[in-house]
Amino acid sequence: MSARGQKVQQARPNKNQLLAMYETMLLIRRVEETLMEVFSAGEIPGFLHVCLGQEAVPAAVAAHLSQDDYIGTTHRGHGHALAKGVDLNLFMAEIYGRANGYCLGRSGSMHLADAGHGVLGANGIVGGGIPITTGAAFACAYKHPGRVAVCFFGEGASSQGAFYESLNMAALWKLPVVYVCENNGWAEFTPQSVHMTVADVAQRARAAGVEAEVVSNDVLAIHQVAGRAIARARSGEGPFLLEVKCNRWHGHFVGDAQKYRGKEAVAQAMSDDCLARFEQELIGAKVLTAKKAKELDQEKREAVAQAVEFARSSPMPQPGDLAEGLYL
Amino acid sequence: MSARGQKVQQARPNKNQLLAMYETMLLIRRVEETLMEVFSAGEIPGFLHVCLGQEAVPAAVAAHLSQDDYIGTTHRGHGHALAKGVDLNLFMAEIYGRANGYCLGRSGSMHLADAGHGVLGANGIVGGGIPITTGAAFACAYKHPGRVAVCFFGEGASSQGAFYESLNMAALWKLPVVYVCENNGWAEFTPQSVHMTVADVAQRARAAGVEAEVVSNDVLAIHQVAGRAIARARSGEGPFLLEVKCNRWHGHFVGDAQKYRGKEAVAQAMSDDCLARFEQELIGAKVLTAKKAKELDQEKREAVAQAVEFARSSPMPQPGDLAEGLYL
Amino acid sequence: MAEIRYILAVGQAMGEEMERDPDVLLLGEDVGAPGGSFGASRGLLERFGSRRVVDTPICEASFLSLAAGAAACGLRPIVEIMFMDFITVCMDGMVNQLAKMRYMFGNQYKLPVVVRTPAGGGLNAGPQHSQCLEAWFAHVPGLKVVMPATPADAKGLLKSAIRDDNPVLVVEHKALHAMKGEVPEGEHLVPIGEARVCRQGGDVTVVTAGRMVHEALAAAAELEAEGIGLEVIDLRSIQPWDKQTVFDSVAKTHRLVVAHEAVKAFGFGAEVAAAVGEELMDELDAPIGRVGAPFMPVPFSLEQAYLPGAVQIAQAARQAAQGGF
Amino acid sequence: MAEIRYILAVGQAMGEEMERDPDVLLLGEDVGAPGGSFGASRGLLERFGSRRVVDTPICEASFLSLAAGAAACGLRPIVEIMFMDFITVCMDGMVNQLAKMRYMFGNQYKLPVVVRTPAGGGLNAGPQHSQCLEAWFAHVPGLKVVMPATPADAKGLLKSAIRDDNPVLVVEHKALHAMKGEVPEGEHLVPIGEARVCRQGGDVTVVTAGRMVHEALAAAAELEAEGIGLEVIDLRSIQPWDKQTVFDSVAKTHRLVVAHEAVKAFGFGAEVAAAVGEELMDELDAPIGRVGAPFMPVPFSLEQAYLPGAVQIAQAARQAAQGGF
Ligand SMILES: Cc1ncc(C[n+]2csc(CCOP(=O)(O)OP(=O)(O)O)c2C)c(N)n1
Ligand SMILES: Cc1ncc(C[n+]2csc(CCOP(=O)(O)OP(=O)(O)O)c2C)c(N)n1
Ligand SMILES: [Mg+2]
Ligand SMILES: [Mg+2]
Repeated sequence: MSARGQKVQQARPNKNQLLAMYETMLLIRRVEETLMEVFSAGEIPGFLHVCLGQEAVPAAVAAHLSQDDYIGTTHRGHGHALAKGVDLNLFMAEIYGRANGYCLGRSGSMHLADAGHGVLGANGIVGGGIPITTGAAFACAYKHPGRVAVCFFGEGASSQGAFYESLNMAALWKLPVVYVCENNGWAEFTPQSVHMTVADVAQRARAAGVEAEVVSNDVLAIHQVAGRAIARARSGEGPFLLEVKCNRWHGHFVGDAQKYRGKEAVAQAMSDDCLARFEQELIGAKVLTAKKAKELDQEKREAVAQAVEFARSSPMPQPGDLAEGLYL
Repeated sequence: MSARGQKVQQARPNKNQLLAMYETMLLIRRVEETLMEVFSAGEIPGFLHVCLGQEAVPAAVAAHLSQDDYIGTTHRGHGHALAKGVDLNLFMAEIYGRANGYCLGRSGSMHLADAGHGVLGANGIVGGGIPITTGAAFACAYKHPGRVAVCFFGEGASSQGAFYESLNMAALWKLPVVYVCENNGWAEFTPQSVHMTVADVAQRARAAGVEAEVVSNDVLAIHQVAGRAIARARSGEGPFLLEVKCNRWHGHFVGDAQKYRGKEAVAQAMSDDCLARFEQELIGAKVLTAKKAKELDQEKREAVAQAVEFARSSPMPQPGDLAEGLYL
Repeated sequence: MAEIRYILAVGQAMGEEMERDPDVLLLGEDVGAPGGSFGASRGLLERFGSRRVVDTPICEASFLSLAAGAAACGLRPIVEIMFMDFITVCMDGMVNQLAKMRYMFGNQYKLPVVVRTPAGGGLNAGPQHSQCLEAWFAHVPGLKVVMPATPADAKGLLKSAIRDDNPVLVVEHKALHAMKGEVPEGEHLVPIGEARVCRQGGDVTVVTAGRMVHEALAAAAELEAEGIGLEVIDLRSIQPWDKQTVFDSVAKTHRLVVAHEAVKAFGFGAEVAAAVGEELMDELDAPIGRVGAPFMPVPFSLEQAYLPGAVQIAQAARQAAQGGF
Repeated sequence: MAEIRYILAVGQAMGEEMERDPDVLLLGEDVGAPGGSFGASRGLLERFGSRRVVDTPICEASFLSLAAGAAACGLRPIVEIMFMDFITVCMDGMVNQLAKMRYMFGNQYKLPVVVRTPAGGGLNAGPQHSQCLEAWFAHVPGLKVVMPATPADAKGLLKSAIRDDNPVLVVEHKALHAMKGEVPEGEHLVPIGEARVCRQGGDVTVVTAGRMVHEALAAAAELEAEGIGLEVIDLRSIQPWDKQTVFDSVAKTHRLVVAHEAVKAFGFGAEVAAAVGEELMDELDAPIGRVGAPFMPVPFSLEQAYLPGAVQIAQAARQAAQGGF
């Protein structure tokens, strides 16, 4: 993490920063894989949306954020929360609906929030988080100068009026917000072509007067543009939209058999592996060795296994606790 | 009015067509002046929004429409309804809230509708009419090929998400709808600069994948672009947005003293007189004589006076009629 | 009669009505090739094509109002709102446009729009995917609101709704989607506004709708052993609701419990209880019991502890049976 | 004590609270230089500048949710929704976000947002500018709902709302804006959730709120001549509502009428009547009367014939006074 206001974010990441991003991606990968497993095994009720294949975005963007910056995210929000630094055990306990989870087990995966790390919440309403996160940026401009808000969402959400309305206000008031659209080509079971006429969400942003840029699912490319966008926002130059063209590896939610999507298309999607690519790059650049990668992987696997154990052995909320805290 | 599907609309209007537009503008002018008067005198309750200074748009656009095309309009919708050919007496009776008004006196000025002329209604909700009119275009494409829907609204409304969402669907499904934005620079008491970052609503449209063009408050210019847009729509080429930069001569509603707007700015606005300009042009082109203009004016004044008399002498609804027709 | 699932009955109703009337069409997110999030429209795209089974972008506010406009111009759209919670996004269309267009325009337009939406808990889907908001719509003149509790009603009420020239909100219950039941073949229409006495009983009337009908029946079975006879009324329609059937039953049992899954406070049970209290109080031998969810959002965890059901209904009915003045 | 208009009392409350706490700010359409559509914020822009008196674009859905996000991050926004009818546009923000964020996030965030909105008829503004929709919000756990009936309460309730760490919907009534009344100077707070007995009487309790309080008082004056004593209770808050005060009064008068301007069916009166019927039925000597608007949109013409008022309250109270079992 970098000092505020300075434009260091635009510099190429140093070795430690590269490794930190790699570790974040690795952690997200392992968490999501594990969640798929335990969810499929029936350990977790409700809906679960994983971001496998899309790990580069949270890692690269959050690399520019401090603990007290804000993020708002969506139903597919595990990666963003993890990258922002939430405690893995409390995160897992919440997804398991336990009393000691971040939200006392009331939110589960779909509404997970952590005030301590500025995670304003996943949101079950598509587009619902965009104006809320824009409001966080409003508060930054008003009360917490130097802080920024980052708003994650999908290309499907960009058809909601809330997207357009929020960008207009952000542009109008030069709010310190960076919109990050993970364009994975699918909204539930429907491909982008069915619900958008323009190819890029970036084009939609420009219409609202917000500068925008499109990058591929490459962690360093994302890191670079995000750095510039966040630095701009911190220094009061207003909002920016970063669109990342990526792929959703799996179904919309865990359990979605994807009958609407050909096997080949899925294989094609899964060939876009931002983590494997980054690993090769780091090894090639001698920032990482295969051995170190293995060690790190082992470390993450253990941390995730431990968090699952923590969640499993955590208490369920008590019916008597349900009413607590509706009003202050 | 022109035959469907043929591209005659793009031709320059002939003498009769020019005169018809002139008469429409004149009628709207006289109706609105009279309504201001009788409203100020307390004859009509509620809110009344007049379109003085903006008469060119309805006249020029409706010149390309048949009776069974659809229009949707706003709180400032008298001109559009009149240009579409509603009966002046029934129109006036509705504004007076009489039992024989188009809507049995239930809608007044702000929700006036006339199914017989495809007037889908003024709308009290800013932006509310945009998706509804887009739905009319959907019905045209589905069931009434060759018909189009024209959607009138202001630049203020273009900040509502409904605007953006509707344009996206219209572009996606190539609906036969022409969006006509009367950009009069004001939304109630607030100028455009306070709520929009982009200068043109047209830019917003392009972002949604809808072609757009900006013209000045000149009836022939509007007529030309509208003709092209409507012909395109009729032939299945999809939606278009036409933005007209015009001026609101008076307050937001009748009775608004416009303290927020300098006297000079008002004088400046009122110097943009699309009707007077058109009259001079027609006289210059020998399509009209000053004498004929006077006669027409007299004719319109009489028609309006008669309509007011008709409305005044029409019966109020009876309390017993109130419940009629909530459900079929 | 065939035994079919509730969700299939919904699909049959849509398919039959689309077959019958080319103006009927379906709009919603993922309703096309995927057949809808819950599978209601499975097969319809293949049968009717993409002009009539229309996948929308994610913009409930506008595609709902678009349907209103299309209806005014001669179509009969069915709109699927994937979860009832998302209807918050299109309340202007529901309330200021769809509900009012017919009346405020002096009967010039018909508004044959059906809005189908799955409500309620049971999937542990949390606070933004589990709400029962029907009471809002019952408070809005111009809308009709039905809540089918069985596959037969899911089909029969939906078909009636599609043929109605007024906007009708059809509130399905997610927890009933997989339920099987007998559904009459062929022309099966259930009139809107007629309740169904689904169990006769002499001691306490239980008025309810949707999923809670089954909970009431379970409570009735339980109380039978205790010698308390419940008369269970499935309202089917919340707006308009069948006062006569309710009043007739209360005139017989003199005791009433009203039950729904929605939050108890300000729910539709309040209206039923208030109407009985206003017009039929002298028939009552005990206070009117009300059952509904506690006053809080639907939590992700402990959903089952949160949701009202047979236990609460039985308790309220027991109290009504014993209570008196 | 000064006599000031209701709308000025609203402005005073905002001005004083903005003075007291720099985190309080105002967002809405035309709230800046024009001072708001009804003049509530007149002078505030001059005093507090455009960072704190923020003119928004016309996009209720998003500026309301923006306020929710800003509140979670430490601000205390007041949001003006110009007419209550327009709140339909921002129901997702109201219901799925603002109301639930505190609870569903396990108390991690405070949500001190005040939503001020003028409701009701009286201006002949027609079906889309005259609605009373408070019952919807009272049905949503997480929101508080107040309806000030006097200038003093307009100020005192709004000040309490601004200091509340929960979202509060303040429903002003357009027809009261010009009303004058005594307003205590200085620190004047009216607690949320406490009703006011605004007239004592022994025969019939009338429970109401907002504009209808004045109609109830007019009815009371009229019935006094007939020898019927009305006890008029101004609920002030609809959610939470002051059961104790209502129950105490009913225990005294044994007769109850509930009155509001909103459509009668499924209005807040249903909840009050149902609660009394449920918990206090043995105290009642007559059926509970309910007064509300008829089941139709508010028409442009004949608004006065449509709106319920003193006549209907007097009639219901007379009936309650005479009625029995
Ligand atoms: C208002 C609303 N409408 C619909 C849904 C159902 N839904 C959940 S996720 C989703 C698709 C979102 O697509 P996108 O924004 O691209 O995000 P992704 O799932 O690809 O990450 C939809 C339609 C919802 N949750 N909220
Ligand atoms: C949803 C909604 N928000 C706010 C209003 C109040 N309002 C009525 S007209 C208006 C301004 C509209 O401006 P514009 O669209 O430019 O139309 P114009 O009045 O200039 O013709 C506003 C804010 C409304 N009627 N509906
Ligand atoms: Mg996507
Ligand atoms: Mg304007």
